[in-house]
Amino acid sequence: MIPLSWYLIAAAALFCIGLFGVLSRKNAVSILMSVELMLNAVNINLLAFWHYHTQLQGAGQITPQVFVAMVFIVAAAEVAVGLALIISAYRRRETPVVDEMTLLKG
Amino acid sequence: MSGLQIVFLIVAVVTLFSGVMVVASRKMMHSALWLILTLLGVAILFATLQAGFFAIVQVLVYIGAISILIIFTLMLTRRVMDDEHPQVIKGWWLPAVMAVILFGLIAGFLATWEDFQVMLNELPADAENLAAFGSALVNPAGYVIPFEVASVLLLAALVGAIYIAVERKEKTR
Amino acid sequence: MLNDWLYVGVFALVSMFLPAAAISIAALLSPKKPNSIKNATYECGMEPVGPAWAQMKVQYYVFTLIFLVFDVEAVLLFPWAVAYKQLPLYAVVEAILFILILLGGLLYAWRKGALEWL
Amino acid sequence: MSFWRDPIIFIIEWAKGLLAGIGWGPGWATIVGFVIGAFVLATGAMFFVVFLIWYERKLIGRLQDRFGPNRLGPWGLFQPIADMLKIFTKELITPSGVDWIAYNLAPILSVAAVLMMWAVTPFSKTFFGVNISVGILFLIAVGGLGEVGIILAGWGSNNKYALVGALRAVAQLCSYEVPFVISALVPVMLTGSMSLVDIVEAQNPWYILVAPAAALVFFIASVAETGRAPFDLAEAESEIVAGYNVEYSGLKFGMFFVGEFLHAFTASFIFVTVFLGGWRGPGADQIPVLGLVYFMIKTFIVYFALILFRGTNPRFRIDQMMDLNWKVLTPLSLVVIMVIALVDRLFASSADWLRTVILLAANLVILVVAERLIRRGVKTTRPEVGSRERPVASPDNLFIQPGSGAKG
Repeated sequence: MIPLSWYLIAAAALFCIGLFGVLSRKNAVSILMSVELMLNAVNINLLAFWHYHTQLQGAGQITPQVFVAMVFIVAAAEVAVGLALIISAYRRRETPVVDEMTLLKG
Repeated sequence: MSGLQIVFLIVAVVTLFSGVMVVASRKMMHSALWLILTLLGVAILFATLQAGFFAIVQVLVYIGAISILIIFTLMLTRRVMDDEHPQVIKGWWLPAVMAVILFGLIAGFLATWEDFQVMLNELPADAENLAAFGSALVNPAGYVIPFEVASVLLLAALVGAIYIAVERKEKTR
Repeated sequence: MLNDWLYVGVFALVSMFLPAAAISIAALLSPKKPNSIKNATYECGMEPVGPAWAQMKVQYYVFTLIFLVFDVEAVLLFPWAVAYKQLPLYAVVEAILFILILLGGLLYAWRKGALEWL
Repeated sequence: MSFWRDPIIFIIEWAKGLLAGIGWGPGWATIVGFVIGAFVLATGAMFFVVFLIWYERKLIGRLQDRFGPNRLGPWGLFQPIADMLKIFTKELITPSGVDWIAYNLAPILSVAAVLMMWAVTPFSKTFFGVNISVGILFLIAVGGLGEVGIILAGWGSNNKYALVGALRAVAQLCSYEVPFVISALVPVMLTGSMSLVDIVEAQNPWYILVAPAAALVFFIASVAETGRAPFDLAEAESEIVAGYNVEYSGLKFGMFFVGEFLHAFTASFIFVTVFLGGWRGPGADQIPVLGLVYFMIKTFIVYFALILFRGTNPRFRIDQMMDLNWKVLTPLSLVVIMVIALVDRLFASSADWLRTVILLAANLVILVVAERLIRRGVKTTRPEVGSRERPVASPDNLFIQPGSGAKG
């Protein structure tokens, strides 16, 4: 059977990869994809702890499941609005690159 | 080392490698395809945790809907396809160092926890009690507020995204 | 329980392997005589012009977006449907409220003209 | 267990005994058993396609007043085998500029996505691949993998037509997944479980009698999911070039068609499983092999209806298809869910037959009202074609045939 630590380490690594992507990528779509990676890492953690708590306290651990479902919903809403914003900005500024979306520099 | 551990290691390595490729690859389309592989790997990790429902939902929502939405956006914003320029900022080493330090901190803190190395045993078949989950979602003493707020959030996302995306068309008409 | 998922995984691998094996056998059996005209991208006989990235309409995005929202909604309703037999009336009404809110979103998209294929 | 009652399980048990006799540990025996079982089931499905092609060509031929294949073997039964041998020896052209992995993965994925649906379907009381607790959701999720395959094909081919075709196909499949998912909620609600085995066991009476409106939506959506006529806009051979599979040749092209034929058959047996009672029938509980026979008979009836649907309907226009989905099927399925949930809860304490009759009546009312509303909507939006004056191509020379109809 698998130790809990393996899941936590894998999730932490995935989260850090996502963080690196958010901080370093130029393209707005890329940044959203990296955010998806981070959310997935969170989900792995939540489900690993769900398994751990079920093992300790028996079946019926609802809270982690609800949290995971909410993460799914938030991810969907975030992607929908975020991508719509990117498309809208692309129409006006002709670029998806975040650094070039400068309104104040003119 | 048991068979399940071998499966886990293979899947985790593939997932993390494709995660790295998502943030490292130059072609935007390739990074979207690597993202699909990462999401699939995460779905398999869910299955090894015996959260079958969420493994399937991961495939259904993330691979079937979100990644397709991302690919469509890539095709709409065509200048993304310029592959000559590097896709990362000039000082990319700074975020990289930060990510590595964060990973070290997380791993270090976790290692001090006494249950860190605990084994996850196989749960009985009814551990993932979907009926209890479903009734908790509509139970006033449970999670009915998040459930309805989720609906409102989805509505807001739908309305907002359509408003933003179809705006131009309305003006020209 | 885990054995079930093992079977699903094995079945997935096998169902990827079978078409791959068939294509590999075909690749061994078939003749290989490529030339530059045969390998050109098909554009109804014309010379290929420009990159293959045609500009696409925002309509594709809008439909996928509505699909995503309703997909997520259905996913939340599935556990409710599993529990449906044991639920009291008010719980059913709550789920109906949930559906009605999203039906409102569909009506908005309809009135906004986002559902028209132009 | 007697052989004649359930030959398949008998053979499986015998094979299991054989595997255990070799002396491997129980873990290895399980895995090897799984691999062999999956191989047999999936290979059976792949070879079944050959028969399906013959059946469909023969039926389409009769529908169009032809004979269909009738030269090779009895009733032309060997024709698809000859075709298969031919397609194996066709050259596999790889156009320049393709993305190698995406281009080659696409046909594999489009077949695999369909084959994987066979893993969870109960073919008889005892004969099924695996009984997972989220079976019906698994079917839908695996369908989504097929969409990824289509996107890979369209993008990997480096071709404008392929890309546009793929976008159209994916937009169609995504759209029709919405009513598909929502109408699949009805059997889950009535059963209280997502496992397909439980859904089949609970069908007393068949769910098509309890919820015909949901069954209708499910059927139309699953036909659209297979991407065949009248929903074959993505590869409308007579209007646009073939769609996302333009750049494929030889067996790679054939694989898309294997996937399509298999998907049509799979869609019909999913419909049978979910709404037509699966293997249920008189005596199927005692003699499981009888259940397999019932299952096949029902599946072939639904498949026949599907081919009839294909052979008799003209192709939709893309805006009509999207309208049908978003303005008819999606609201209809949402209304059906709400009405069934409410009615079933209000009459939960009454007798089973009474509840069934009331649900049936509610469904029929929904269908009638929907039909009226659609009729009104269609009348107001139909453009007037006949009354407008249109330019007529009329050559002003003497070389036209007398009486050809073009008047000055």
